[in-house]
Amino acid sequence: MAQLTMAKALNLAMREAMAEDPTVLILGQDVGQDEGVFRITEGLLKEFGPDRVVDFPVAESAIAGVSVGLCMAGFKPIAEMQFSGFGYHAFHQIENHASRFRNRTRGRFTCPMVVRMPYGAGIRAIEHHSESREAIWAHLPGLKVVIPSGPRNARALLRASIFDPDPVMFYEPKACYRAFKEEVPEQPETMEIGKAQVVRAGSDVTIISYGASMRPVLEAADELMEEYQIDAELIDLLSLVPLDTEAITASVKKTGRCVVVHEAPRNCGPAAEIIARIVENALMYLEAPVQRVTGYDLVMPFFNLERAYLPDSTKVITAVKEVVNF
Amino acid sequence: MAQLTMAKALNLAMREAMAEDPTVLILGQDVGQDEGVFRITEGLLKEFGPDRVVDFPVAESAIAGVSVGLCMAGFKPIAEMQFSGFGYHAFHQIENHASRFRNRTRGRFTCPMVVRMPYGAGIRAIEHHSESREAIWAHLPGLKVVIPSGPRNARALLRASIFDPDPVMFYEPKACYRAFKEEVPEQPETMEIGKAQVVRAGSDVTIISYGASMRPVLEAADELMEEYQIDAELIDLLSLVPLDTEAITASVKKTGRCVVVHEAPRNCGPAAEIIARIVENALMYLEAPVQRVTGYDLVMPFFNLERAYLPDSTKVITAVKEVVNF
Amino acid sequence: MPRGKIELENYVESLSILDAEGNVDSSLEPKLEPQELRKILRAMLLARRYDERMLKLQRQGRIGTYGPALGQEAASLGPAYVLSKNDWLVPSFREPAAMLYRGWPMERLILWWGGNEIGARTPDGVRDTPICVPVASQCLYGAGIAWGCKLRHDGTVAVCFVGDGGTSEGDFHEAMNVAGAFNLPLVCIIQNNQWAISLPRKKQSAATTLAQKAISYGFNGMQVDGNDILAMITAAGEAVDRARRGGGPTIIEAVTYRLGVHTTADDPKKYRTEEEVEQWKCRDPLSRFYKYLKKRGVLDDKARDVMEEEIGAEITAAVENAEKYEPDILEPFHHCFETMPNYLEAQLGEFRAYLDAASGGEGGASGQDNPALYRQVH
Amino acid sequence: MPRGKIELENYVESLSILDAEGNVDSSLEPKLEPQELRKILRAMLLARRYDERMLKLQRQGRIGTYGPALGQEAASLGPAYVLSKNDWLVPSFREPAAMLYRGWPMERLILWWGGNEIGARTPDGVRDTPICVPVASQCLYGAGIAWGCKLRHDGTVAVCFVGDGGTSEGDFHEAMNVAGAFNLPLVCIIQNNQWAISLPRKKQSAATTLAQKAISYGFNGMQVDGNDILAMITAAGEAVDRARRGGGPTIIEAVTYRLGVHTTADDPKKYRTEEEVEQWKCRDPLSRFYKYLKKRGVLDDKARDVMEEEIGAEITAAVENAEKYEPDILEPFHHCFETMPNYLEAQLGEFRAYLDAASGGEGGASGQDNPALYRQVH
Ligand SMILES: Cc1ncc(C[n+]2csc(CCOP(=O)(O)OP(=O)(O)O)c2C)c(N)n1
Ligand SMILES: Cc1ncc(C[n+]2csc(CCOP(=O)(O)OP(=O)(O)O)c2C)c(N)n1
Ligand SMILES: [Mg+2]
Ligand SMILES: [Mg+2]
Repeated sequence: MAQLTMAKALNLAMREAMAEDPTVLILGQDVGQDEGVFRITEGLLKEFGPDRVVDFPVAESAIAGVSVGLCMAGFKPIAEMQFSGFGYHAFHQIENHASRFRNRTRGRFTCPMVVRMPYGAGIRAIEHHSESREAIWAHLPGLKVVIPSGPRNARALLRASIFDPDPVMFYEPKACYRAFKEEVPEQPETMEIGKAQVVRAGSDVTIISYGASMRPVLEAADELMEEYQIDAELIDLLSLVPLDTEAITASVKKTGRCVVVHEAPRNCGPAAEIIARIVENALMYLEAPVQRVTGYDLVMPFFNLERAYLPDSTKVITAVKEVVNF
Repeated sequence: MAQLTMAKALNLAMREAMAEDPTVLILGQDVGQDEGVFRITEGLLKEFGPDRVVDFPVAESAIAGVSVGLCMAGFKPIAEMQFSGFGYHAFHQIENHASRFRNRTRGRFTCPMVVRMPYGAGIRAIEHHSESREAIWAHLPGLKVVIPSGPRNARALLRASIFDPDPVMFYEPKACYRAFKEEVPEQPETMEIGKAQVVRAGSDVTIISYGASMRPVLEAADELMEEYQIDAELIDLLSLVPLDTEAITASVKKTGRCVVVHEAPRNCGPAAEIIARIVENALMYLEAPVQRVTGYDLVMPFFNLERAYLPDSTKVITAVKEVVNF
Repeated sequence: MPRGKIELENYVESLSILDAEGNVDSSLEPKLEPQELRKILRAMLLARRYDERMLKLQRQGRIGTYGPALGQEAASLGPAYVLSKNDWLVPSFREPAAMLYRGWPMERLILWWGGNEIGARTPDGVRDTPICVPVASQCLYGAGIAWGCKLRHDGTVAVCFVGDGGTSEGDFHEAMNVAGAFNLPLVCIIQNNQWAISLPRKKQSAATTLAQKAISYGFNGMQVDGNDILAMITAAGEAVDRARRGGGPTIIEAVTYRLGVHTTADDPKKYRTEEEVEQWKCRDPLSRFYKYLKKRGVLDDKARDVMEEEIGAEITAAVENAEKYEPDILEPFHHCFETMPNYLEAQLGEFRAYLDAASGGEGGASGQDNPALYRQVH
Repeated sequence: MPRGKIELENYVESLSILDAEGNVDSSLEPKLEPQELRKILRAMLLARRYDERMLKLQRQGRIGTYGPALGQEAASLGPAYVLSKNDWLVPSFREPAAMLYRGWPMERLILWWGGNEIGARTPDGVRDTPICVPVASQCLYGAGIAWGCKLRHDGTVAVCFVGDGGTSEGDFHEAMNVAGAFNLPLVCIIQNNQWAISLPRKKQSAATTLAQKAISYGFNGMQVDGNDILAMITAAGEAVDRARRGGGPTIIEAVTYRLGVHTTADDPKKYRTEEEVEQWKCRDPLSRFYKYLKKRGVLDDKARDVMEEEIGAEITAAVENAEKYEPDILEPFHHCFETMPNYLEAQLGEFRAYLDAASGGEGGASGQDNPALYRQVH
């Protein structure tokens, strides 16, 4: 067991996968010599050489499209978009091809690729480096969308994604890269994609979140218990597609109350889908409207005004109190 | 008054706007000499000349990005994407620039542009020509998303969009281009963007839809009344951003039951947002779970298997009966 | 040198071997055995007749919108002809000649245009990607495949096709630049058929040739008479050989002409003259090659008639086979992911219930098990 | 000609006027009055000192990540110098020299890097677009602006900047191709500073020069010593004049060097050698130009010291001004759309309540009215 940051844990997952499977490759800007702008690919060029860790020109559509072609040629590419805000350049390649090749060719060609992208706010970065747009991928059939929240699940989920036979959009909460460490087992570990985790059982209200927002949620839960004796159950989704409807439903049936938290804007965001699933599966258990604590539907502010626009524990607590006192 | 198809009505709206305002331009593939692959720009090149109706090279990111620049230079471009399935190529230009310039420059530069795109199924077209992905735009702050359902509202909404001071994604249900005619007034008519229409009042259930799906919904409503004496209220949203929460809420408070219908896939689709708004504003009025009749979360099938995958009146009726008999 | 022209390392060549009368520049004439020449003619003729039949089927409503490749048979076949089985061919949508030659059963292509995914399922043993609709997007997976070839060090290469219009897309650029930067074994054939729907070639780009775009990427280009099968075979052969030997990519601009409509939804009278079309008809790749074969004594009219008859029968059989195909209405649920996730299971349940209701609520049978139901839902 | 090289209509020129010792090729020397030469030096010096100060501010945590343009002052200033007020300048993110020269108050730029939108608000009367982050995306709105210039027939032009890395993006290609096809009055300056973060120029593209990319679009390119302000002024001046007269676009590759870090988040030791940096330091655009001015007797060390002092004071004042700025925390709600829609009004209500709660539930005051609260929320 070792205490690792999420950055190191992701690095470990790639190192393990590449050592086991010679068809696993990494492509992206500055992933080789520079070891990634966040150092997530540290040491991998040295260990696996330039055929397998490829410093790519500044062309995101190409990173995605070339990865699709590499899949057809029998490889399992891990494509890195330097920031999720530049993944949009590859939207058409991913919609038109990565998500469709299996269906289009009735299984003859498939796209077992991962697109890794750091997302979210919290590092005082310049424009386009801080927004959360995972919902645009979650809406596209044929893609899975995975978002870890801590070192251990990051490593296990990245492993699962690399070996998943279908394309996975892997959103990495960059604010968590080095924010804390966790025990990570010696042996490669994997997790089933599509299973949420109840990270804390509770009886009064369900708080659902994922990725970077799990941290304010955990803080809020502590304070809710200490200050208000509100016992919150916390669900970490870990993947938006597939979304673990069973876990959501079971919890909401138990608590009757729910708050959903994410950094992404509200309109047509992940929380809307979660609420729709609750309505479909547990409406009659709901004792109060589900509250959304999300980014506002605003153009993501430059960093100086960023913090107040994000979910924080205060906002979560306010929403929970409203839901509980409804 | 004249009886026009939606194709002619859209054409009329552009002709009127161009005649009134010399800064209105059209850019797109085959919009000039060929008059548009759906003939929506018929006669406009002849009337306004090649400076104002521009046949563009095959480059969608350029159509969007050049339009952003034209806005800064004082023009009001109407950009046509030949099919919404090729609008993805422009996703980054629209997210990075069209949606952000006003905020970024605190109002110094704005993007009063319209991006017109035919969307949806029903014309037996080849791959990439039939899917519905309006939700990806609806999720982006800074954009409006407008979707007409008939000739008259198409003309009024396109006019409103052209003169709107902010960027509008204008999704045209191509299956409706020539499906039916409607009386359209002589004089230019406009509609406020963001207002839904109750196209039929009813008391038993609210059916919410927009665009091409309004037609099966109308059929279903007739049959529901005739066969089952279920009196459905129908809401045509006309715009997804802004979404008319008031109209939705008022209707659901009255009927207590709701079905949402669209061609787009379900996961993180527009129906999810509508359900979330209902939960936020009228939860305690809901007497049954809201049902979604939508495209399945599948890669859009090639046209031979397309019809069964789309909402039709049978599916709407089934859902309404379930909601009413809950 | 403070000011002066820079001598470029890369260049563009032109190539044409066979003229419109079937006369050949014998210094450039490729050495091809008579049976090879007949095979080539047959492949071009097959593609031509297939196109003609497809246009008819479309008019009869038996397939959907169709995009013919009339007049582009040489440009598309030449590169396919020089590839070996283990090489990859990455078509756009005007390469039936290449695809049929590479081993696609014709019914698959018919089924593609009839709106069936099975038409995009590359036959086992064939290394082609299916028809690609988003213009130029295929260049990128073409580059990815070429990358795979390079990594495997097995001497295989990839050929990708794109239209003149496609060269304006960002994806074309990114693919070519990456191919150059990584010295990939990729040959890109630009089928310059003079039109991108209604936009003429000269409005697509101010570049005098499209071949010169190669210079931008640090490799060489060739502008070839795309209606001259001998030139296409020669040019593609050289480029493929070079790529195979690690010499990197090439752009070949095949100068050809779209003799027909863009697709059956298109009316070219709106934007081009009959005269222009007539002029290009005189440079038809098929009749030109046939004249050459006759002059060389490789084939006479009678042999050609026999060939035509065989081809006609082959096409008829393919149409019949295609029309026997009944798609499985449940199949899309099974091919979204390798393993169907829960939520799709649930949606499949919904869909089955819908099909059952449509079949009169008798339950059980659905979709392909019940063609009558299938048609009813349709 | 059945086979042969094609003579290209477009070409690439090279230009360099001033050498590293400040010696000039007098046949190419532009005629500039002493006060103009001093103005140019001052503008370059200002940009250099601004960059240095920004690096300090970043280390002190007074701004966010910073991307300096050290060494690129000539490449960025030259094109700005030849523009008139009504022309448009479309920067990427390494053009502080150009932007300051065009009339951006320095505090705006400081505020931009401090994470404030006001830093992206082009001052009234200035026709520049703000700093652009997504690499090469600015080329497209640059082309759109140039289109607007053309439509207005007022002889205005647009200059856009992009990096060597940016030339690999699809947007660069689409912009240049459109500029060529529509003969737009657009001059594109490629600031080839040899690196795209850690990727060296030669791995970015196999093309020997980036200027030759112009050939792909049917116009001419020029590779210019980008550390030579006289060459940059001459090349940009010619290109701008040509564009103004309807002669269409030009690509100018300014060969320069990123003397500093990519951004303050970057560690160049990971990927490049000190020797390389040292070599380029000998070709510093500023010292070279200063040597020239001294030789011409336009400026002596003393005058330069005075200039340095003035500049130092100017920068200090700008930093002070910038640090006085208090952003209005509610502003994002007001600039999403011209008119705030209902749903944003509702979210603004939510946000106000949150701010009120954060200020101890006293209600009323929020955001900018209450800097203490503002800091608390922050
Ligand atoms: C990305 C994209 N944009 C637009 C279209 C619509 N479209 C289909 S074919 C075509 C013209 C393509 O011209 P060219 O590349 O010359 O190929 P050709 O049709 O002449 O074979 C267009 C614009 C498309 N299929 N894909
Ligand atoms: C579309 C996009 N992709 C990636 C990035 C991240 N990024 C910022 S600068 C840069 C390198 C750009 O290199 P170049 O164009 O040469 O400009 P330079 O930094 O050298 O001035 C990259 C990859 C970005 N900003 N935008
Ligand atoms: Mg063409
Ligand atoms: Mg650079």
